[in-house]
Amino acid sequence: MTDKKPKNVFKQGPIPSEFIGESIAKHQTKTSIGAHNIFLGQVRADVIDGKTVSAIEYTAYEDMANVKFDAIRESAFEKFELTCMHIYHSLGIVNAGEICLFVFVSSPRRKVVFKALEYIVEEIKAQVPVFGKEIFEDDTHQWKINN
Amino acid sequence: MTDKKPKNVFKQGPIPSEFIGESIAKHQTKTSIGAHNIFLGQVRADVIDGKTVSAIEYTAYEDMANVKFDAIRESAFEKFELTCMHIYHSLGIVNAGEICLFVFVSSPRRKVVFKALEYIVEEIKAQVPVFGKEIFEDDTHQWKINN
Amino acid sequence: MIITIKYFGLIAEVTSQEEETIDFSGNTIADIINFLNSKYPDLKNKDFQVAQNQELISEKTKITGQEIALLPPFSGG
Amino acid sequence: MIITIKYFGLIAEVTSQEEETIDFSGNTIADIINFLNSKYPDLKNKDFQVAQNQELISEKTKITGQEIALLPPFSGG
Repeated sequence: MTDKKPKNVFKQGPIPSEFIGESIAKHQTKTSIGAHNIFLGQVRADVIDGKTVSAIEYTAYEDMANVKFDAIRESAFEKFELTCMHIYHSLGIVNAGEICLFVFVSSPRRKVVFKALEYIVEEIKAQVPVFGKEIFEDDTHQWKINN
Repeated sequence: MTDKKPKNVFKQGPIPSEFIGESIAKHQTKTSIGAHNIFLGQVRADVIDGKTVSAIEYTAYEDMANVKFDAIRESAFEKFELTCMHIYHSLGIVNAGEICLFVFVSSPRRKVVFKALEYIVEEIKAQVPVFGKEIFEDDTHQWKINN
Repeated sequence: MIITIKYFGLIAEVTSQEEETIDFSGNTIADIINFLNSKYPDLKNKDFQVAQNQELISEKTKITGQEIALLPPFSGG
Repeated sequence: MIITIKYFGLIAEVTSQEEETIDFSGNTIADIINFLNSKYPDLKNKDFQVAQNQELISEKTKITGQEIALLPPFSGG
């Protein structure tokens, strides 16, 4: 762990599609990039025991999570030849159909972005203390567990 | 080959970032989707023998290309459990930093989208008769070849 | 030794709070888990990991007196 | 037999046109390539595949009298 405070990855509420479009636009000045790969996690309206998920409420051990996100970012830059990488995760309520995770990698060449993106997403799922409460339409809930 | 005319994948000029943002927004009503994966090809300002690429001009054997895109789409739906798939490719001039290829796959679960997206992009590069003319800043050119 | 303990997700539901500060005299993480299992009997059936100073640790780890967190299974993304 | 031949990319530069219609009496794709190599000597050094009726085919394939295309290496995406 270094002394520098890690970047805050969290955004309150869902990640808007306009924000994603603007992030893409900002990379058009970086003309060494040949390939972008974007992963978006979207909240599913799963039906569990006859009840439909209407939203997920995310909480996190924020300080630890940001340290972990930072470690994943540094590890990915070491493993893969990436020009840029951006990670955003929602906190609070994200309704079914809305986006809760946005991971964006860019590289001069395409082969590397596929491997890098999958690595980063799997690491996030496994390593980062974020907790999703699946809220049903009748206001009951259950705690989500990543597979 | 079926009698139905394949969908036209081509768009004149670069693919705007707003169009990508709007495509993402349109999927928020599909609440069985849990994961999106997007590939974007961006034109690089490569320096070749001291000259910088300022744009790529794309041409295609359009009828055959659309048949091939259609076959790739059907094959991907057979191989992978996908909810949606969209492919757009530019024709004409695309400047360095602008986007020339947009492939968008969505699925209930994440594992499948990584495999599906890479499969589709590699198939496009290998199977589809599209031709890129790299135009240098001094108006000379060379023909691009996929690796 | 004064220790701050943080609870998250399902674990915070069991303890009915997100954070508490206790004066504790045990040595290892196992000691603190035993103490919390007595205080919150429903904890015993729950699956969680323990972090100390924002690093996941095992039950044998010595308590350093800093921040301890009880983390249920992660479900980000 | 009346055949339409389409040229793309670098090949269209060599032939100075994107399409032509010829009256041809050969049998196979190899015959038509030989004919085009004589008409456009610079073609010999170029790398291309041939499509007939929008399917890639080998030199041994019989000409069916429909659309033939000379395709340089693909570079989409």
